[in-house]
Amino acid sequence: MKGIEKRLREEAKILLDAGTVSVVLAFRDGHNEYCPVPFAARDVSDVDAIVFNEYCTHNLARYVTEYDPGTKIAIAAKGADSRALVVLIQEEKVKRDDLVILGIPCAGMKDARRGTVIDETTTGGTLNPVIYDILLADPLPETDTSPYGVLADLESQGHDARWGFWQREMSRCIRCYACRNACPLCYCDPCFVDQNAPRWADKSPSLASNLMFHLTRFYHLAGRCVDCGDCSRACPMNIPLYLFHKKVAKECEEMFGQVAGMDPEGKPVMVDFKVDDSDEILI
Amino acid sequence: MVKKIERDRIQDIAAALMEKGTLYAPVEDEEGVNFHPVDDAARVTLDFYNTVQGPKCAFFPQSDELVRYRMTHEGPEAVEVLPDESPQILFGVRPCDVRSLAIMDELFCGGGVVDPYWKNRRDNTTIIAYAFDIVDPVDFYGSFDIGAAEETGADILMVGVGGEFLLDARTEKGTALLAALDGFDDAAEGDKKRFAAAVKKAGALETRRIDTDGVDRDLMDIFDSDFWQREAAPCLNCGVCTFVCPTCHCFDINDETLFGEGRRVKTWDSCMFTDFTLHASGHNPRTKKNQRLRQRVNHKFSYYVTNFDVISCVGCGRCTRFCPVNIDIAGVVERARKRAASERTE
Amino acid sequence: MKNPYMPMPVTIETIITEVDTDDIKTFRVVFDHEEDAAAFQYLPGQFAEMSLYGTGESPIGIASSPTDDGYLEFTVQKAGMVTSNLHDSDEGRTIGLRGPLGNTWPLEYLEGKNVVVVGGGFAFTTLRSLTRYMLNDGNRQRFKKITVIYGARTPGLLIYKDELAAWEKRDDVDTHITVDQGDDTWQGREGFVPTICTEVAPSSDNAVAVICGPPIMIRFTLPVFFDLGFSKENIYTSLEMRMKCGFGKCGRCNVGSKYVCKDGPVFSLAELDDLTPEY
Amino acid sequence: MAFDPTILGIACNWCTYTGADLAGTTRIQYPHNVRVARVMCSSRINPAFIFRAFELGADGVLVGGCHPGDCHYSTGNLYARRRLAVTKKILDFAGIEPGRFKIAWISASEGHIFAETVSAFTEEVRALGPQTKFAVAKGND
Repeated sequence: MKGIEKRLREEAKILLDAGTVSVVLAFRDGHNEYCPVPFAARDVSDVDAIVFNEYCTHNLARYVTEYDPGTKIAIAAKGADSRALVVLIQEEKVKRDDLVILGIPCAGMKDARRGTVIDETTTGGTLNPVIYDILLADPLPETDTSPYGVLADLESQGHDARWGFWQREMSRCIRCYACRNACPLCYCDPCFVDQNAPRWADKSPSLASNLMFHLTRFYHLAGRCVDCGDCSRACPMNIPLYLFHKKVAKECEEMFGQVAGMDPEGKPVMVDFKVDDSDEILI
Repeated sequence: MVKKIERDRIQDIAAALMEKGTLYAPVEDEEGVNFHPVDDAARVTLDFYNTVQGPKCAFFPQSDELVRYRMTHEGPEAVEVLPDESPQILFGVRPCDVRSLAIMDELFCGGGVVDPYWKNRRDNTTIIAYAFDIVDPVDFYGSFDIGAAEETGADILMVGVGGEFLLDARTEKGTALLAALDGFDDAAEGDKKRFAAAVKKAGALETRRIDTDGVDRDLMDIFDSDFWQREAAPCLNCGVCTFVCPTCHCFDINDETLFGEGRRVKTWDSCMFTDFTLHASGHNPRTKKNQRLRQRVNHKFSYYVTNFDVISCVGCGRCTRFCPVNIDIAGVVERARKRAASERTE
Repeated sequence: MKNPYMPMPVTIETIITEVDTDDIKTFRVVFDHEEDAAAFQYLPGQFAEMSLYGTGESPIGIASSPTDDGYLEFTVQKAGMVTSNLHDSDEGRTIGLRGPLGNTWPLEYLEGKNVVVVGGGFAFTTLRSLTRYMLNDGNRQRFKKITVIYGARTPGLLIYKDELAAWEKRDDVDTHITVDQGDDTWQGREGFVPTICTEVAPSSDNAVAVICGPPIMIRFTLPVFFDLGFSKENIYTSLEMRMKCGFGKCGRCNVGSKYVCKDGPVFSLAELDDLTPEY
Repeated sequence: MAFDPTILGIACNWCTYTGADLAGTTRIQYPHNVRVARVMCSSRINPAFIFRAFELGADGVLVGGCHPGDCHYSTGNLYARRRLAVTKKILDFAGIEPGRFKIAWISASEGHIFAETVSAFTEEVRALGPQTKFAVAKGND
């Protein structure tokens, strides 16, 4: 990790120095070493503040859409971040040419608040960036364990049991929208849930309105979610949103034979179709 | 009057309290320990450092009914939902959170219009504070002269000593409640000494401190500074900080109608949300996230001081602990003050 | 203890549509209950929350004057959910009202002074309340010279037409009505409000200017009054903000430490200078 | 008395809705349980409509569109097929029985098929009983 940090600073310095980019998205130290803060380095003098350690879990692709179109951005991208970037490129929220992707192969990242190691149970487990301009470390061997294994238990349950599970989880939601706002792919303005004509969901955090929000959001991320797990890590109420996102991703993969955020040339499955999509999927 | 009870009889305490009124107490749930209206004494726990959210839910629930209405051909029939007046007990509140209630009182029933929903619940609630015995490095309540065993604002102060909880009533309300509770043993002289010792020990606990003297003016000085762009850069504009905060009080008023029947509710809102200040015309005075972060910090450390002569923060450390991107409000304030100082010298 | 969140029932007595765009209507409402009417003591410049169950509430300036007995008037522009719903109402509809809210035009300060009232478009509502109040027989002698300068984009967009005509006939008020763009029926002045202010050139001697209008109008009118020698202490205006509670609790209409709903909406330019520029 | 399900039908203007008309004009008997809402194309259906329907107490939702390839807008129903498929999976995983949500391709000339689909679906939903999950959450069953 120290090596990556060093390389990150070097590359950032070069890029900012040469004016290749106007901002480098990385991390700086927070109030303690377990709490790094996403950081937009705009000047060579900022570079030394850049850090990278196993707690730098945030998906920096989240910030790319905040900049004016055409802004040249360098971004420290872990596996999932790079996949999110791919989707953003597919959806023309950012141009590939405007990005300098500093790819970071990494494993064993840690969720400081929960004291857990982040692996394919809570994320897609993508260890290596799928697109990058500069790779800051040697690629790691990808694990062959399926990110969907964790679903087995819920899938095996009956509908009532599963409803009971989500009822318990969803009724805890306080509608702070951390999940939505941490998500690199939730860039709608305004979000459907903030519209008041029509009002899709009440503002009170009742189970029903929480479900309206979350189910619709799960749908909006179908075939787009890159399973970075940021929504679940951001949630103050520990709602395992990743489970639902994984399930939808899995179904999309099985039905449409495509994994989200792999090919910048490709199209997200929900804005695409095949004439010979089988009607079987409707049953 | 000091009373005592064994730690493992926490459920008995809860059960006893539930007989005296609606009990808001720390309950273990998936998210961690949090305040909930208790229906099952067995779920109450005191095995926590601090709760996920502040205790404001006992007086200012996230969704609070104001009016119920029915649409008829003659027009709407509205029935006022009267503010609750039944007795409540707020159990196991950390001293810094107890202080937050006094701060909120300034707004809701200090000067000007009184909010009956807040006031009634406050008047009818007995507060049992629970002293800290350790310090989390994130907390900074010491900055506001709040002790780890502060009794100000509490009706009863509770400390854990060895295998027991010792409770000492500090107000008439507290004395009345404590006297009426069964299952407690009267404390012996030795217990009273142990209580005093525990309070003294807790008093010695030191949190990190920020210097808040003159912070309100400093923040005004750097209002237009680019400081805020830098500080707000990582902000996601989610509402976590405001929803876990014990002193954040901003709310929305919404009508929730279904099939011709509905309710007008007061729901928590957040100055971090983009549509918080959005006018119907489309104009929005705070479109940028640096303006919104500045609003939250200034509201607590400057505007509130101007209006009520008290900082609207108790240093509980929740917003820092739960911020998805680790923004630390204490750090922001300290850097803001440095910035203000440097601008003065320029 | 009176519940400040509970609206009082009022009935829409008449709906006046006088502009030729359909997005501005004046609603005259009467209280359903005597005690509510008695409790509703207001002064020009204040506003109230108009409340429609199922839709919500919207803060609207009071366009009638306290000297008008037995009714209130609100001139509402169709903008959001509540105002649109309100515009769809028929006479006789029962709605809710919370108020009066906010501060008032500085009536005591205005006493014994010359008052220049400058309004643009539909932002004239609380100024109309003020002017009606000052021109009332019981109050007129409390104020010296009253000058009213009011403009709209077209003749069809002028509100309170009959009243303006009446004022023009009176000799105790100097009324100047203008439109940016006249039509073949228009006999009156043409020109933007700032221009007319320059022409009328009200003296700043012992005078206070009260200005309300679209931001663009305000921006160009203020320099005129500075040139005429008006100090920032003697120019007043009224702010708009998104509001919910209307009495300084819900925390969204603040400009710095001031809440527009309770410390405003009326501020002098001098006061505005002390506030953060977030409005 | 026997449970009488409330079912929301969402039909595309060009095929299924016309098919429903045909069923009516040719006097084909079918259950009254389905309340049909007309949309211009099955691809206009926002999955939130379906979630909302269940939230507001529908026991079942039936969506009808043109047969793939016959879409009045040529490709609308091909998008809709993917969207509705995902919607169904989401409801399923959330714990709403998939049997409560049906998608059928019914052309303008297939009045009898519309009638048969409605009858069959009504019986399926009746067999599942009242939808008390989402609906009860809203305090409205």
